[in-house]
Amino acid sequence: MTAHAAGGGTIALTYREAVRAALREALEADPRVFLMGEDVGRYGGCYAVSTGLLADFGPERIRDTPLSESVFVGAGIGAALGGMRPIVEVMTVNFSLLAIDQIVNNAATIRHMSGGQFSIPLVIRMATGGGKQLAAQHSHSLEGWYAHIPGIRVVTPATIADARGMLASALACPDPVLIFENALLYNEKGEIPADAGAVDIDRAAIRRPGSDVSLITYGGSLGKTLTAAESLAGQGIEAEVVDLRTLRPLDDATILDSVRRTRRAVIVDEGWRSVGIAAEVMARIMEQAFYDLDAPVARVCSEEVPIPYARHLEAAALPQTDKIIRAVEHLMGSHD
Amino acid sequence: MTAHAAGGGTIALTYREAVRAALREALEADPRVFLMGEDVGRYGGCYAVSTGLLADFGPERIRDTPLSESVFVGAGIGAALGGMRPIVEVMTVNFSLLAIDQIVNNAATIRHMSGGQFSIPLVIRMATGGGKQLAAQHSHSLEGWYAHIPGIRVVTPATIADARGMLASALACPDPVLIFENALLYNEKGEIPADAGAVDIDRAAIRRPGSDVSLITYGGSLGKTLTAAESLAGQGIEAEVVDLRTLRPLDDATILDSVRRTRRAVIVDEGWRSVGIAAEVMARIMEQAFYDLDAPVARVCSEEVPIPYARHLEAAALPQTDKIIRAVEHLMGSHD
Amino acid sequence: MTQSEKGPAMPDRAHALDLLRGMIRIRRFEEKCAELYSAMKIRGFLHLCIGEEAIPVGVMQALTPQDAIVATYREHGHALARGMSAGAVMAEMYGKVGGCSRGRGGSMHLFDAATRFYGGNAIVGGGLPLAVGLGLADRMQEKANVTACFFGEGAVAEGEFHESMNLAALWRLPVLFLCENNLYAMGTALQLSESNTDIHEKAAGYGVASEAVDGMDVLAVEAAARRASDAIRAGKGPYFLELRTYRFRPHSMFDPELYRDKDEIEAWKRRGPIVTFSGHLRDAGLLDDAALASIEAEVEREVDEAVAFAEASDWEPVGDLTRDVYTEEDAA
Amino acid sequence: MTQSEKGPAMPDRAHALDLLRGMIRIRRFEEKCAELYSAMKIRGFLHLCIGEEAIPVGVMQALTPQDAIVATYREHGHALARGMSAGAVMAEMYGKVGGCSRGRGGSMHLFDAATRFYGGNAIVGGGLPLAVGLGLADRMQEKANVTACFFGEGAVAEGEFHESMNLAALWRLPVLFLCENNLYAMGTALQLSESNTDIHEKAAGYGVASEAVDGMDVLAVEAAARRASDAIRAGKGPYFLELRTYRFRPHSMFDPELYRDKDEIEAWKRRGPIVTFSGHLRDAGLLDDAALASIEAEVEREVDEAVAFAEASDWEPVGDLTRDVYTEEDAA
Ligand SMILES: Cc1ncc(C[n+]2csc(CCOP(=O)(O)OP(=O)(O)O)c2C)c(N)n1
Ligand SMILES: Cc1ncc(C[n+]2csc(CCOP(=O)(O)OP(=O)(O)O)c2C)c(N)n1
Ligand SMILES: [Mg+2]
Ligand SMILES: [Mg+2]
Repeated sequence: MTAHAAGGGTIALTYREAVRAALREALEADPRVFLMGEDVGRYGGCYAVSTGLLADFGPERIRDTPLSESVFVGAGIGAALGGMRPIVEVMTVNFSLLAIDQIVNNAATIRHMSGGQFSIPLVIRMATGGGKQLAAQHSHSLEGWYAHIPGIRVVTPATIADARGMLASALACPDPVLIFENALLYNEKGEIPADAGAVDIDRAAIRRPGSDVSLITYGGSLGKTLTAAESLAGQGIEAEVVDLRTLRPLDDATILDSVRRTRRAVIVDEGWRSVGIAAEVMARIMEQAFYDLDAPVARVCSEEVPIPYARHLEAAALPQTDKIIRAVEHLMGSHD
Repeated sequence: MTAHAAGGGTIALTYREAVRAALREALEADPRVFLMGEDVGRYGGCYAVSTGLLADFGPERIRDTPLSESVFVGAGIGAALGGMRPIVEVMTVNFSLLAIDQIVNNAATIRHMSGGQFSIPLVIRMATGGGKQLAAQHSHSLEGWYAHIPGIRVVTPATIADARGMLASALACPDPVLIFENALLYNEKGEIPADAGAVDIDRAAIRRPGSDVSLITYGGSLGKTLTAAESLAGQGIEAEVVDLRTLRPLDDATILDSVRRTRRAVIVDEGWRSVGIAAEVMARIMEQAFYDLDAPVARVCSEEVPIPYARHLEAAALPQTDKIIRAVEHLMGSHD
Repeated sequence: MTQSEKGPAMPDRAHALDLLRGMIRIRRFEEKCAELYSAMKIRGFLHLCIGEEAIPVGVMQALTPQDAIVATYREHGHALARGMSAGAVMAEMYGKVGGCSRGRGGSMHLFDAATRFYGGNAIVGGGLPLAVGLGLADRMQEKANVTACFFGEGAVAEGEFHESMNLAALWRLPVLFLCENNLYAMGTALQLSESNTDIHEKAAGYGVASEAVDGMDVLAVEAAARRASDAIRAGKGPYFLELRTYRFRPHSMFDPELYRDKDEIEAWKRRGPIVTFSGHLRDAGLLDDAALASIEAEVEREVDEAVAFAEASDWEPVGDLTRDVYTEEDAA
Repeated sequence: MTQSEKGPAMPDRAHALDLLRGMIRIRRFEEKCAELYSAMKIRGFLHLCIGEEAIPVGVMQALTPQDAIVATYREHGHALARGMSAGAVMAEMYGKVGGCSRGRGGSMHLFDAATRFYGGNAIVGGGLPLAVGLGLADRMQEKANVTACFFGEGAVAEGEFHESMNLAALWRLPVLFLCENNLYAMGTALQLSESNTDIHEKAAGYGVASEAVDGMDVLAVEAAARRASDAIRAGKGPYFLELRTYRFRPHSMFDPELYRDKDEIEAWKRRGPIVTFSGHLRDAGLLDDAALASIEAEVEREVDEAVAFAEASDWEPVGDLTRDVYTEEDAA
């Protein structure tokens, strides 16, 4: 994809605005692109991401769907097979469970199972994550879980630049890409180059260099992890923060390069602990960098409970800065 | 649960017959128990597990359902809430994706989310696994994936005794239990005590003791792993084979005890490699037994492809005895 | 199948005032919730049923204590009308341990074993299969109970609606399907959601007895619910009521309401269930200012007490976070 | 909505013999498959459409090469009638690289880009949303194509049927829904699956033009498919055909057929699409023994060649196993 060319100044915008700008650009650039999902049009998007697009692009390209997750996701697959470049918005990952058969059994299989005859250039966007006191059925973080499935790509923009740039790359990809937007990020503000565009969706990124420990995270936990790293710096611990950016396929090279340098790692993952992306990163480090480690890799994940409504319980259930700091402190003390 | 009392002789039966005997016993023992699912009655069960039960227990308790996975799984949850002890058969894990919203958002959450007011004593049985040349949509091994979800239990009977005994324990459990029956096992034959009954669903089991390496597996891969262990014994490598039996919650104690003794481990898992139960076991060993390891833990999983139809390709996609042997050989050579 | 009636006879004064009180109770309770949401005492999503109160109040008249209820995320009205304590509901919305779900569920997940209230459900359509199963359990245990299952018209587009209607009809289960058709699912108007907008006709297609009812008329709702539950108890299988109504407030506290205009809302407000029914009662000489004032005072006291209860309630100890993920007993 | 017709006029001889040949081709091909299954050349699941051949043959008459097809796991007939090479289909069932899906799909997953054949689908109901999307793509690109979507009556109970019918009708998409009602879903008879067993009426409930058709009569199927596709191409939105038929063979090669009796099967066999149509042709003087023998010979040759092709085809190299999980090109 086009790398960002220097010059042209910067603009300040929210993550929400960045996604909207990316949608607008995609709709303008390619007549095959359209957006479909619940309340993306007249309501303006449940997180107000698509506000204004219906007025500008009309109801043929900004399609409000009935509450029928399975058919509109499946129709996205079919429309991609039929030559379009659909962007399907599933309001939140919680509702994607109603469409998961289409994703796992159709989107992920058809290319391979047809002997390579058909590609499915489909983008599915969904909000993900907890932290808004929406309780057990509305607080899932299943992006790492989706990363189990061969045939799909899973990306998790954590920065304004990635919110702005990942959609174009996902659309350029001939295969299904799931974009998970952590709902707590929508109001985050930041500066990006005025001409910011597509960014790669292949590589993890070092968001903060450091030499003592690698903190490996993604999505909604990046901010907490960076805060933890700053705080640790005050104690003289220099943490490197790796943003996975793409959960499937994982960028082993960046992860392992960091861990080999720091010799210690903590994975921070808003998903539940067991059988999550954190375990996978740990497994890869085990397989490929075991002898480089000074201490066992640790993880800070969500507690294994349905996420509760009460503010204090929810906070206790999710990864937080202080838990990250404690995990690092424990790790730094634990080499023998 | 009742442990097996000695005496009384043994009987030979298939895994299929063992499950059927367990169903029959449960239906006889408790009027609240009933079986519901697609073709469990008149057809006799898609894998002929429930053949004969309709004749003996009638259509009120052996309920053929329409092709409506979401409602009959959800109705199982509701019936459990309403005082029954439903056994829901989802023909295969592949179709459970159509019901996964009910499992993840209702079955797994209601106890916690209601503040402990309601329990859901529901058993969901499904066939799982590949190896029958049924291709990508009919060969999933998602039991490890389900183990990500707090609020449910996941058990994987790999032996005739467990096929016979796990159902009763699952029914006695006040919470939702998913039983995954690897379809390749149905024709396996073995001897169990004539009065065999319930077995615990909490502990992993050492299926073969050994001192050099722990081979940790479950379900359909147990046989292949035992074969590999026999073959390795011929080379002087004594492998201990651990059958996880229950994937959620994992029995850390048995796993770690074994690994601390052997100091090496290979996980064998028919699920896809990334973000699977193998990664979780590796992560737990990393966390709790890192300093006991002589070499990095390795894993033999399914290749990350939709499982193909062609026999040779399918065989290459799934874990096989020779791959297990090679992984162990590699591991035994790799300590420094 | 349709036998929709309008204007059932006015009931006796005590019952009539009970109905009015029930609706006012929900209205004032929710108005207080909105206030407390602004004050950030209540968080998360808050969906008010203001304008739709005739439905829970009317329906609950037909239910016995043994009947079961399955509701949606817009379920304060159902919970209160079912007889759940306003204090426990309010404490739930505060996230306090005195809440009906120990503060873990919040507004969208009110549960109560004592009244067989099997929860609000935040997945649109997600409650229907549960209701089918509860009905099945009652049927298999030969109990003459009804399971009342509430859902919005938006849920009709979900596959689970279809599967649930079919199975309940096929097995003749004692389920009372209650579709609260308020014309919008968030911002999506019915005609953008359904190829056939006649919901009750759709239900009839499954062979389920079905009626369309004026959901703004508490007496009509009560009468229909009685017909329906009588039929169900008589073993005639499931019954479907389409209750035509309107929500006066935004979908949730985040809704900018870009999709409907003020005039439409005002027109429906003039048909509001409380204002209309009060008018009928006054016309019939069953209500005067004093009686209304006394109801309002009684309700105000209850709501104030609910708030006080919620304020006084404790937070669940963080150490209990992982309690009840599984049932605590020796399971194996 | 119903305009079911019986006994459309006999077409000219060439076309009539084409139809007969099409059906016989499927029959003989599948008989060979059954044989090869016993010989363990074909593995996995094998679902034969023997008895149902009038449907694929009749429907395909109405489609153009630009139209799209979505089928089920019982799709050999659809693939052959669509014009896919018998050799490529047979090689697929052998699991050979010369197969239409390189041997990766097998019997249940025949794919062919050249004829816009978007696959057999082994998830009951799983193809319907794809068909809706293909129709949407054609509509948005202003192509006058039809997407023909085959499924069994068992799929009607799935939520995806409901969601797909509604969306196709709501958006007036060019989808031809083809329900092959063979009365059983595995061992589950229609009346154990549907509260309302009148499938085509069910479809009409979505506001979709709908007909019940004698699926054993190839001319009736062709005529209905032409009416339907004409209407769709004229922009009238989706169309639904319930094709009443029967499978003569067990569900798959594993089915002990405990759920239906021989008499029922024999009665339907007497109404078989090939025997009936041959009879009509003979009555009309369009078919004699010689003509039939020549068709049989031609078909036998094609089937033999298909087997030879499959036998001669290679196995895909194991090294290619992970090819095409993702599209091979520089994606980013
Ligand atoms: C499966 C699912 N999809 C989407 C949502 C988001 N959502 C919450 S309420 C709602 C509208 C539902 O409308 P309706 O069923 O008519 O009920 P109402 O809110 O009008 O009472 C939507 C789309 C959800 N909760 N669940
Ligand atoms: C979602 C799903 N559930 C169950 C199955 C198992 N299954 C395969 S075919 C079949 C019967 C389908 O019947 P019908 O739709 O009538 O088609 P027919 O086989 O009669 O052509 C079943 C239950 C499946 N493949 N997919
Ligand atoms: Mg509504
Ligand atoms: Mg059928």
